[in-house]
Amino acid sequence: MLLRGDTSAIINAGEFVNIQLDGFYLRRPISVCDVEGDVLTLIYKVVGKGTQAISELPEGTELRLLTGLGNGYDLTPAGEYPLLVGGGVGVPPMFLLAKRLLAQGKDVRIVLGFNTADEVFYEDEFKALGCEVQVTTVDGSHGVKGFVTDALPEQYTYFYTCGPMPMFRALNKAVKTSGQFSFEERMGCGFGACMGCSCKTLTGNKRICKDGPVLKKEEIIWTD
Amino acid sequence: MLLRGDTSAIINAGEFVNIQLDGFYLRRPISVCDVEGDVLTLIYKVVGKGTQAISELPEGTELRLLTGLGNGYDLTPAGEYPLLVGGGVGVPPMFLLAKRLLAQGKDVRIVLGFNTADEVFYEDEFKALGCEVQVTTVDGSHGVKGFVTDALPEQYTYFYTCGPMPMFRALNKAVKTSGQFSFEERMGCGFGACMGCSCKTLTGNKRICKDGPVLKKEEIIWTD
Amino acid sequence: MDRLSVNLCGIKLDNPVIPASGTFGYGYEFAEIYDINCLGTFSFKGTTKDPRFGNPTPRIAECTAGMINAVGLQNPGVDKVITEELPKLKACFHKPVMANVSGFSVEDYAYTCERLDKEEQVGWLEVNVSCPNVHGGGMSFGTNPEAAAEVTRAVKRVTTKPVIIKLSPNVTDIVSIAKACEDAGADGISLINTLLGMRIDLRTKKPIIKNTMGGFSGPAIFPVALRMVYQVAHAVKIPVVGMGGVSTAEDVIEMMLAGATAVEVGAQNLVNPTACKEIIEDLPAVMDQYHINSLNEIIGGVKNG
Amino acid sequence: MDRLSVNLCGIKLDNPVIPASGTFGYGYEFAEIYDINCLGTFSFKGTTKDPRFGNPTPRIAECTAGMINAVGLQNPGVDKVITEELPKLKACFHKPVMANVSGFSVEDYAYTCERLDKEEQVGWLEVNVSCPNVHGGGMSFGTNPEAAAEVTRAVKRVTTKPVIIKLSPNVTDIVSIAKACEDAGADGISLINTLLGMRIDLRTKKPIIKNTMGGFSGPAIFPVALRMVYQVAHAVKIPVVGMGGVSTAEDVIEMMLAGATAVEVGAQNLVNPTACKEIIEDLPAVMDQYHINSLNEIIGGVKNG
Repeated sequence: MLLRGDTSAIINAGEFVNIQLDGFYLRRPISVCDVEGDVLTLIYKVVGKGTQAISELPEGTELRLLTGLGNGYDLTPAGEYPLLVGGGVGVPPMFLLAKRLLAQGKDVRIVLGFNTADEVFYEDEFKALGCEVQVTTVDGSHGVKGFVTDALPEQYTYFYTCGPMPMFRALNKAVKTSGQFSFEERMGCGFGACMGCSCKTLTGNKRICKDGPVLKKEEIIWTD
Repeated sequence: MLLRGDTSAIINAGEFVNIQLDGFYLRRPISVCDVEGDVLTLIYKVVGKGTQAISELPEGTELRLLTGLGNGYDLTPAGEYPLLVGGGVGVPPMFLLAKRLLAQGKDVRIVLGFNTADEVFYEDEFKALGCEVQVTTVDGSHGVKGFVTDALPEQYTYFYTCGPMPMFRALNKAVKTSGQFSFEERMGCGFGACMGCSCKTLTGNKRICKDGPVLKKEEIIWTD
Repeated sequence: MDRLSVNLCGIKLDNPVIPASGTFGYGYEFAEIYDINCLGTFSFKGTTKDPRFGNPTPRIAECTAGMINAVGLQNPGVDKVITEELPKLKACFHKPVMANVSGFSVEDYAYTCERLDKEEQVGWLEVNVSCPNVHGGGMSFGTNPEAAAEVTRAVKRVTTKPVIIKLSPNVTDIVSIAKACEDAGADGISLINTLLGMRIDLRTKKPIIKNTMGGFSGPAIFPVALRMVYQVAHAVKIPVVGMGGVSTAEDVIEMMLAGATAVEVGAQNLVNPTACKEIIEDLPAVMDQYHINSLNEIIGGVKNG
Repeated sequence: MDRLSVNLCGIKLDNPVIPASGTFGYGYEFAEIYDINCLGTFSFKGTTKDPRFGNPTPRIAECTAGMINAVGLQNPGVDKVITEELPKLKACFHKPVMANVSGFSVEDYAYTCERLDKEEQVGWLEVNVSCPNVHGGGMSFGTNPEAAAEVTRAVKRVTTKPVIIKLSPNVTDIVSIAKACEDAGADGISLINTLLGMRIDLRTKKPIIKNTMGGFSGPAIFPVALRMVYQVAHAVKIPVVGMGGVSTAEDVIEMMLAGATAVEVGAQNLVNPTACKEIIEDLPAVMDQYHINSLNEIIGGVKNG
C-alpha cells in the first residue's frame, strides 16, 4: 500500500504507523517499509478482518493515521557489515533499514525467511538496493531450505531483526554479535498511553509501542 | 431522494420503506412519496444524525432497504371529493395518494400546512397533478395564515391525513366526515416483529409499523 | 456428516441457531420472508398468564451498535397464545419450539408453564426471570438466587419438558444465580437477557424511552454476554444457551467455544429479518476457515490463555 | 460569560471534560500532542502503594465499538509517582489534577491517599474500588456496600482533599453502594468503571486476553453508564462524575443531563489522542444547537418522560 502525506514524523527505520479504519474501534499498527519524500510504503499481510478491510480500500481513499510511532532501529552500533534478518511479516521494516545503512556506506548482508516460495516477497527490491540477499524457505521451495539461522553469513559486525518469536529465539542462540529485535504486541493506543503492550526488560518495564518496538539483545528477557 | 430498484412490493399509498445505513444500528423508516416504474421518490427532513447521513450519501450509492411496509391508505371509502391534508413532514405520502385517487377519477382537494414559507415544498408538484391545492403557513408568510383547519374546503366526502399529532387533534375536531390518519412512532424493526411501536385502538392493540401506520378515525383512542 | 447439529436437553437441533424471544414474534411474520424451518428452533414471544399491552411508547431507542427496548412483555396472554398463536405457528414451523414464559409471581410462572407444557409443539420452556421492563416481576426474580430457585422449583413441579431459566446480566454474581437454578432442578440456563440502559433526547431533554430505562441489546453487549456465558458454563453441569449481541456465524462459534450448547440471536433479527438464515448458511464456510469439523465438538472448547 | 465551567467538590473546572485514569498516563505523552491545560483536569494513572507491572500480555482486545483491557494497574508505585511522575506532570499541566488510587487492602488505600493528599497539585483523590483486573482487591471492594464504605472512611480519616469514590458497574444495585460511600463521607462518586468482558480468538481457541477477562470500555457501554449515572445522581446529594463510552460533545451533554457534574473520557483518548481537546472545542456549538446557555445549568436537568 502506498500512502501520500506528511511523512516528516518518520525518523528511523523500524518505526510504525497506526491506521484508523471505519467500522473498527482500534487503529491498525503497520511498520514502515519505505518512505521517499511524501510517499509512504506499507506492506501488510491479510490476517484478520482489519487487514482484510485495508486490502479492500479503493485507491484514493483518505486515511487518518498516526505516524512516526515507536523508537525504531539505532544505527550507531551497526559496524561495517551489519546483518539484517527479516522473517515473513517482519521483512518490510528491513527495507528502509537497509537503505539507511547503505546510505551510510555499510556493507549490508540480508537474510529473509519465509515458509514457502509463494510467500516470498520483496526479494528483487532488496537485490535492487545492491546488497547481498539470502532467502530461506522452510520447505525449500525457494532459496536455502530451512530457517534464517541456516543461512547466516560468516561475517557480520551487528544484527537487526524483525519477525516471529520462534525465529527470534533461534536467532538469539545462533548470532555471534550484539543486535536489535523489533517486537510485536497487541496495542491499545500505539503511543504509550494505555500500557496495553508493556513488557519486562533487564532495563525496566517498556512499552512496545513507545519505548519499543525495537529492544537491544542485552536487555531482553526471554520467556516462552 | 430518488432510488432505483424493485418497487413491486409497494402496493398502497401511505406505505413506507426502512433504510439500512452504515454506522447506524437501526434502519430509518421513510414514507413513500411517489413510485413510477422502478423509481422510488422519498422526501425526508434532516432532523437527526440519521437523516443527516442520508442527505450526505453520494449519488449512485447502493442502499439496502425493506420496502412495502405498513398497511397504507384504503381508497375504497374515498367518495367523490376526497380531502387530503398533509402537515410538514406528513406531506410526501399525500402525493402518491393524490395520484392514485385521481387515477380513479376522484375530485381531490388538498390542504398542505407548514410553519413558514421557506418550509413549503411540493406545492407545484401537487398543482401539476391538476387538483385544487390550499397551502397554509402558521406565520402567514405563504398562502392562508394559520393552520390546515383554517383552510378546509366546504365540501368533501372523506379525508386522508398525515402530519404531527397537534394537527391530528385539531383536524379530528374540525372534520365533518370519516377518514384515515397515518401515525408516526419510534420503531425497532418496521415489520411487526418487535412490538416496539404498538398502540391501543378501539379495535385492539395495533403495531404502527405492520397494522398501521394508517388508522381509521373510528378506531383511534385520542390521548395527550 | 452432520456438522451443525447439537443436542439441547435431550432434543436434537439441526443447528444451534435460535431466534431469541421478543425478536421473532410467534414466527409467522418471518415465515412470510423465509422458510423458518431452517432454524434449530426459536423462542416465541414472552407469554404471561394474562394479556398485556406492555409499556407506553416510545419504547425503542437507538444506541451505538445496539438498541434499547422497553416493550414490557406485550402478549395476548397464555389462553390466546394457545388458541390463536400456536395454531398459526404450527402452520409455518414444524419443529419443537421454545416457549418463553414470564410472570409476576411464582404462581404466575407455574400456571403459564403448566399450560404450555401440555402443548405438543412446545419442546422446551424458557423461563424468563430477567425482564428489565416490568415492575414487581421479571428481573426481580433473576437478581436473587433464592427467588430464581423458587421459580425453578415451582415450574419443575408442574411440567414435564426441559426447563431453561433465562438469567439477567444486571447482577454482581451471575454464577451464584445459575447454580441456584441448577440445584433447584433447572435443565438448562440461557443468558444473557438485556443490560439495563438509558438514553436521553438532547432536543426534548427527556429520556427517549417513555419508561425512562429499558433493555440494551445488540453487538455492543457481546463481550459482556460472552464473559457471563463462559463463567456460567464453567460453573454448572447443565447446558447453557448463549445470547447477547450475536449477529454473525463467527459470534455463534465464539459463544460455543465459551461454553454455549446453542446460541440465541436477538436484536439482529430486527435490523436484518434474514439474519438467522444467513448465519446458518455462513456457518460451514466459517467452520472450515477455523478448522472446525463439527459444532458439537467445540462446545466449551476454549483453551486456557 | 463562562458557559463551560462547573464546580466539582468546591474546585472550579474551566470545563467538565476530564480524561479518565489509565487512558492518559501522567499527562506528558499527551502534552507532546496538544496543550493539555485546555482540560478541566485529568485523572492520572491508577497509583498503588507498591510498583506493579500488571498482568501478562496480551492485555488488549478489540470489540465492536469498544475494547477490553487487562493492564492491571501497571504503575511505578506511589513513591516514584511523587518523586518522578508528578514533577514531569507539573511541567506540562498547571491545574489541580485528580489523583487516582487503587489498593489491595483498606490500609493500602489509606496509605497511598495520605501520601498523595499532601501533594500540592493534587486537587481530588479518585479512589478506584472497581478495577476488574486485579485479584483480592479493586473490584472486590466496589461490589459490596460495607467494603466500599470502609475504604471511604479509612481514606477520609487521613486526607484533607475531596475524595471521589470510583464505582464498578458489575453490580446488581449500584445505588446501594453509592449511598454507602456517601454515608461514609465521600465527597463525590465517579462511575462507571469498565464492564467485565471477554473475547476468544477463533484461530487459537484461546481468550484474546491472557488473563481471560478484562475491562470492557468504549462507546458500546455508554447506555449502561448513562443509566447508572442517572440512578446514582438521583439517589445521592454529592456530585457525580459520569463516564463510560463518552466520545463526543453530545455524549458529555447527555451525561450531564443525566446528573453528572463533570464527565470523564476514557477509551476515546486511545483511539484519538486529541479527543478531549476536540470535545471541548465542539461543546459551545453543540450547546447552541440544543439551546443550552451554560453547562452548569443542565446538571441533572433531564425531565420526566
